[in-house]
Amino acid sequence: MSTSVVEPPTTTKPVLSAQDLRISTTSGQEILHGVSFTLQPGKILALVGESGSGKTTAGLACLGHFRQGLKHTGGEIHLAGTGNTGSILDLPEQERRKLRGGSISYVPQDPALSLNPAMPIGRQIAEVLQVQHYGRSEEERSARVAEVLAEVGLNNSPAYQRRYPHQLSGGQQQRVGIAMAFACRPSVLVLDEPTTGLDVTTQALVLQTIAELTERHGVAGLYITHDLAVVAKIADEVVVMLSGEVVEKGPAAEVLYQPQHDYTRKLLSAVPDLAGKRQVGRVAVITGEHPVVGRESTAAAAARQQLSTPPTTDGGKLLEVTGLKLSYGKTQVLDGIDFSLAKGESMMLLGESGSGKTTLSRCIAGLNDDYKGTVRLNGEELRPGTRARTPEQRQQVQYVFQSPFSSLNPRRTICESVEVPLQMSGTLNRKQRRIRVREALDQVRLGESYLDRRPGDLSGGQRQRVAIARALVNAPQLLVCDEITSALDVSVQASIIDLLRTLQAETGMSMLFVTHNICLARHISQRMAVLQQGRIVDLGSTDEVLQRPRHEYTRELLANVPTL
Amino acid sequence: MGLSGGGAADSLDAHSPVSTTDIARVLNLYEGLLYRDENYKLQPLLATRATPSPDAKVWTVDLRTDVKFHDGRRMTGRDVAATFKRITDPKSPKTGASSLAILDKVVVLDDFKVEFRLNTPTATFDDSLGQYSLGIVPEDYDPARPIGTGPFKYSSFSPGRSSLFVRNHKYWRNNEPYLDELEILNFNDNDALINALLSTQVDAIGQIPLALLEVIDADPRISILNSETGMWMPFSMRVDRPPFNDNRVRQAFRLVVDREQMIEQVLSGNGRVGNDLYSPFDPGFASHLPQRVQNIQKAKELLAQAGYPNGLSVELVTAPIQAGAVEAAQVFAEQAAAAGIKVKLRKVDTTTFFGDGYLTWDFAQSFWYSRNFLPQVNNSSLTTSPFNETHWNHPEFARLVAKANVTVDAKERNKLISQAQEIEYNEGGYIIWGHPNQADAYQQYVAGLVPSRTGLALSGFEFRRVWLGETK
Amino acid sequence: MSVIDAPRLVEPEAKVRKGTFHRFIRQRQAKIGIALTAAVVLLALLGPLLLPWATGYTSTEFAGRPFKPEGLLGTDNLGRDVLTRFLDGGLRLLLFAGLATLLGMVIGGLCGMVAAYRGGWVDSAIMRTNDILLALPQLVFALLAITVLGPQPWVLVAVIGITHAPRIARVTRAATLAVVTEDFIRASEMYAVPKWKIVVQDVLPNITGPLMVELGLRMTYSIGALASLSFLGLGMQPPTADWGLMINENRIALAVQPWGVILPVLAIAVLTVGTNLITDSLARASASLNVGESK
Amino acid sequence: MTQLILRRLATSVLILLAVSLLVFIATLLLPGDPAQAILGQQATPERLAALREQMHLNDPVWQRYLSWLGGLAVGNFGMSAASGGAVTALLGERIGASLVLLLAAAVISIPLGLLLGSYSALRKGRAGDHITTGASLVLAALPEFVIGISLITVFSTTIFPILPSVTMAPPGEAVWNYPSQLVLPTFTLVLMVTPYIARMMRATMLEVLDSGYVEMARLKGVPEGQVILRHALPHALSPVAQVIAIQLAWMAGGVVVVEFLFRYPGIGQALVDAVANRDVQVVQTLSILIAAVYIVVNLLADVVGILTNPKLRTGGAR
Repeated sequence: MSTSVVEPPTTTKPVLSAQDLRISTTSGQEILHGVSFTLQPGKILALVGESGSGKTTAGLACLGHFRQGLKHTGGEIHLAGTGNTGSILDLPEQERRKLRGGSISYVPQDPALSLNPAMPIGRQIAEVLQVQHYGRSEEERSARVAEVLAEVGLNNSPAYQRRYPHQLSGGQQQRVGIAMAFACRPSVLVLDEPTTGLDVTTQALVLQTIAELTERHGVAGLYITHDLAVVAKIADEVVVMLSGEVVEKGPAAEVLYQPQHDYTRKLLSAVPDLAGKRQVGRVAVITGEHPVVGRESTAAAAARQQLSTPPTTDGGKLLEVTGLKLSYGKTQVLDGIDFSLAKGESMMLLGESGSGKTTLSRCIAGLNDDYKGTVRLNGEELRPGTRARTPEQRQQVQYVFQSPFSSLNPRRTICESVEVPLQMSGTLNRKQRRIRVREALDQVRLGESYLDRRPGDLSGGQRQRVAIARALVNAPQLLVCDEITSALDVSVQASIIDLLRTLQAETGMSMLFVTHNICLARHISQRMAVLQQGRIVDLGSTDEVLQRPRHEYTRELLANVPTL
Repeated sequence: MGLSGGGAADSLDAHSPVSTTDIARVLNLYEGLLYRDENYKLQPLLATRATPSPDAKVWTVDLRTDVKFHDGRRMTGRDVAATFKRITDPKSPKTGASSLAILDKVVVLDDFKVEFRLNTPTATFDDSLGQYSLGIVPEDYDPARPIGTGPFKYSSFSPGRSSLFVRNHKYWRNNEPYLDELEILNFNDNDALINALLSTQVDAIGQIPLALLEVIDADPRISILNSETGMWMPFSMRVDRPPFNDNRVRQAFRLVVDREQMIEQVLSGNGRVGNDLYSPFDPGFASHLPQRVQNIQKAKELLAQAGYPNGLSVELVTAPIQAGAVEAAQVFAEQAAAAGIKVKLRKVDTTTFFGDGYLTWDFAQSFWYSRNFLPQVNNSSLTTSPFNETHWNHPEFARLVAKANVTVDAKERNKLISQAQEIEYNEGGYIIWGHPNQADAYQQYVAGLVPSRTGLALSGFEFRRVWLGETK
Repeated sequence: MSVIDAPRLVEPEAKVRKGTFHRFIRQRQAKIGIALTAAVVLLALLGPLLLPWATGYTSTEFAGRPFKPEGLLGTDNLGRDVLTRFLDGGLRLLLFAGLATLLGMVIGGLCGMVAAYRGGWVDSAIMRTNDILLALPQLVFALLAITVLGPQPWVLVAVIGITHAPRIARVTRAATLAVVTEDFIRASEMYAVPKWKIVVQDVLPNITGPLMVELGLRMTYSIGALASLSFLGLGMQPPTADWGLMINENRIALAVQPWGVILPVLAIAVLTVGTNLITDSLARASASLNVGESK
Repeated sequence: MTQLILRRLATSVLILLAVSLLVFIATLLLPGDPAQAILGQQATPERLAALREQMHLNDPVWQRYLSWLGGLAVGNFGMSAASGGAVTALLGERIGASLVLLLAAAVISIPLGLLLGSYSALRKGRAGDHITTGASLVLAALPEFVIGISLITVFSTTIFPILPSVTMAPPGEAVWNYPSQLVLPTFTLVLMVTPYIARMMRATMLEVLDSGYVEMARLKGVPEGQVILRHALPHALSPVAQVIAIQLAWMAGGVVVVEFLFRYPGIGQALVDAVANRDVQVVQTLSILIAAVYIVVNLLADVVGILTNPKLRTGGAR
């Protein structure tokens, strides 16, 4: 599907242009099917796509680098201002190496992996200057190191330069990565998902730094990401990729707000929306493989009905957590948690990494047995640890793990995995269990054909559905979902959210939805709790918290969330 | 000189040689009063002659007058007396003490004449004096300063590895020794031993595996010393324990052995067939007895008569006590199978073999160097013997031996010996299938080595006669 | 084009999963390894059956003077036919090596899995014991055990198996640790599945890759160790026909009658090289087999 | 960091103690008693009793253990039952000889292994890699005596009779005064050990070369040589150090076959000898020494690990 996109007329000469770039694996499978784009000085082009779309491969190709197992099969990349008129991909490796770090530089996705853990950060930055023969003397170079560190907003004292990467936080590490990329004043900067894994506040800071620096120095930026909200915030132009092909390109405003291509539209409609402008329940499921959830199932409608009326707290209390504390050694992970959850209610537990949200949800599910304080279900105190709880209690509280790639035993069939809870409650025979598993799979919109397949044959979204089916198979009263969409692409996330909401409506169970993504709030929960450093700092109905945040932290979060 | 055997327990003590290397060292540092030459003839060494009294209770020994110790002192009768006192010290008896139980005391008559007074008349006491473990040492002997009268002087020693001796310039034999230096090396592995010779790292090696004899001989640089000996490597059956307390069983076991094949297989043909008798070089050897040969039929009959019509199963304790021992056990097991005897081999290490269990094994092996009949009997075939492996207790045999012991007349004595041997031939507990040859190898340029019947390697370790020819 | 969830990312992975065995067998070195090992194993298995009509001797029979070129490949140190002894000598080596490896795998595998899965003081206790056993010189252990108990087959098997165990335990523990952090273990815990069942259902199937590699490696070592012990005279005892023992017995005649040494040396070398090639191929094939494939 | 190393040290001492106890118990189980073993055929009840008394064999077991342990602490390893001399005197030279052999083998095989491994990793998939990997795969599989016998056959007895196949030195003279005799035993050990180091080096090097920071270094435009020396190599060292430690420890305990084969006067031979002679003191001393070598080299490998890992070196303080 070669889309002949008309190049928009440009006022300035492009710094970098990729034309009909084709890359395939050494075994001959083509990964990029002719990708073209151009970069303008001082502007940022966002390369958008979900996992497997080939965006990182395209980004690295701009530096003339191909990962092991990949080879360049066609197309050209021209880099202005280097004295080379031809494609840089035709240059010998040695010449290409000279461009890297100097004319064109790279900011990696995960700074924790990409910084040499055994080298002080100052020396790592200085190394680029050295190999590019930047400046005339050692002094000049060390002055530049200090300068660039200041530019990215880091301490530039010699003591700080002597630190090792592990002594920095994730945000600081990423800024070191950016400093390294800017050190030689390149004309092109390739940024590969530089903010993935950072919390929203840090993300906002890093994005701001990038935007400032590219503009100030007239650097052309290629920003690779899957996050459309970030794109809206930073990009001037957007290129949307799907399976190695460009499906749409144009100015950011056009692509994001007047998408032409189906895929772009689907992608956009799957983006959760903090403001709640888009109606809950209208998330289109764009996986064509399994049956689409009814747009407005009657049950879902009923659920929304329920949502509009605040649940009564009296008598309907399903879960009650009081004075929950937990510490690992000296670190206090949970510092006195109190909250309750009504029957049929859905609550979001929001927190950034390290806030203790996963620990809290595991305490409730009985996966953590060394906490202090009480967890009550229907007024009955639950003992710590699932093995200490009664079979009924185990059945009533179910937990879905974050990663669908880890929560299913790859060596067992779907049926074997899903029937475990039934097996343990021990009332059904093999045949009955299989029937019950099939029903559960039906509930999560997976057909009978999945029964005897193994997780390896399934996609991430399908696996997460299986994991949910396992939780549902025993008809629980409370479903604890721990970041269950964070490992999934945005479109899959949308379908899972949709599924959960439908299920909740169908079964009337309560749900505790643990996440770091505040944007999901209005899509999933009636109430929300904000967790910071082991304490609940904000608690109330979703509207209340989003519109009238009581705590500074919540306010900061809301301010930094990128929105479309 | 490379020799196999020995270990960290090696010593230089003149009177406690244990391993082959010990013996080689002792024989070159020290000398006894008499010795056995290469033909197994008793010859005077430091003595000029030894004469018994008519009742064989007192032996007078005349000493050489020209013998000096390594430190230059003259050897006298007092040294001889001190030496024997040391050996028979009841608190710490040495190796030779067992055959000197008959010795009451040594009286010094003058500087060069001593008298051995015995408590029991012994017509062959001179034979006892010929043992290698009776080297004469000075009165103030200390094994840490090993001084003797031998052809070589001590220079350095490291147990289990090697020892270095130098020429004794004051040696009493003219011109001897010819070598300036003698180094004795321990090898614990035949392979390394032969490799050392082939790669000319050593000049001569003692005790090569008989199987390799022809091969090594084929090497033009190497000569072989193949000596007939009176050594024997018997199987020992305890005559006081079932099933061997039945003489028919013992006879049957002796009959199942194909001795020729045993020699072929174990010794590669380098040995003489044995007739269940030891001391083949004894003048009184019972050579008139018919050679016993394999007779499976007869053996089966005997076993049936003894109550084992369907054969029997025995355990044979074996250990690498001597080259060929374990091999002999294997061949025996194979041969015995033909007569319905199932032999289960139990291989133990040498220390275990000679440990607590030694002398208690029902069916085991042993090894003895060449000895004449009476000393051998004293060691192994009387109730009073220290190493009565077969628990042999035969009154008539004992009577004949006792009589021979006091019979000074050689002819008469030999007759008695022959009679005693006949008893052992008919009823004894040893299966003596053969007498292995002693094979040594040396570089062509080494001269002076002659075959020796003593069973000791390399001309009975008489390195004083060795010289080196042209080295290429 | 409309499908983006179920995409290419997962598909090739699924193929890899099915093809672990194929990936193993496709390697040329795996084929060579299997061929070499199979050749020696077949020889060892069929050897005893071939004896009567191939050579006409039993393995203890006198066939001529020692170290003579009589018969097809000459005679050994006791004048027995070398070819006969050779044909008869492999089975025990293989059998005992296999048993020793199995013993080590069972003890080490169990300890490793229990240590990693139970964690806490059980882990510490097992691993510290492991450290001690590892520090105890292997040879001293073998020497002492064989001197105390005698060189019987079961002692050899036990000694080699036990010396393998701590090493296997380490590997198993590491592999198990990677698995027990996986959420599906926690899921089973959550449903209160009995611990032994978790080990059998969830842990064991997911560490077969490293275990297979370890099995191959230990088999190679077992063969070498058994042969070495026999070579030192501490292993198989005469008159057993055994390759290691043959080398010990016939080594002195290496220059004149090399077959008695070369045949068993070759067989052992081919066998260990074969098993090592297989192991290495297995390791390569299962490198991506580990659980916890992240996105 | 110091604390971390001290803790490792303490653990090591504890392990050594446990090993000493095990060794002591094991030697108690040896059949026949040392006194009997020493006297052999000359044993008389009186002499046995006297010797037993002299060797403290009649003391309670725990007392013997403690006094032995006390002796170890001050470097007194007791008296050899077989030779009657101090164990230290008996073994001193042999330990030296074994150390020379080990050091020679280590000095050759460690750099060789590292070089071959790195070479192989950098040439991955090419002929050089295939040859190195194949050769190391084959060599790693072969038992040591197979290699030793092959070397002797080739270089000493049959094809090129150029090197001595056995070691011998006059008493009092050190083995290293005859370097030609060291060649074959050392070479055998080198052939045994190098493949493991090379294979491990190749594997870790490949892993490191595949890492994010090496890719980043390349994307920074750092020349390939510098990428390998400054970014890849330091990270490959720690795991390889572990393998080297294991190999060194193996050499210390497992040279017996090599020493046996070449009649090398080292501890391996002494050990076999001592067990045969029931020379309990020597067995105990050697076991402890070998265990100590094992523990020390492992400790060193851990220290290398700590030093090359800034996280551990700086105490992980953020």
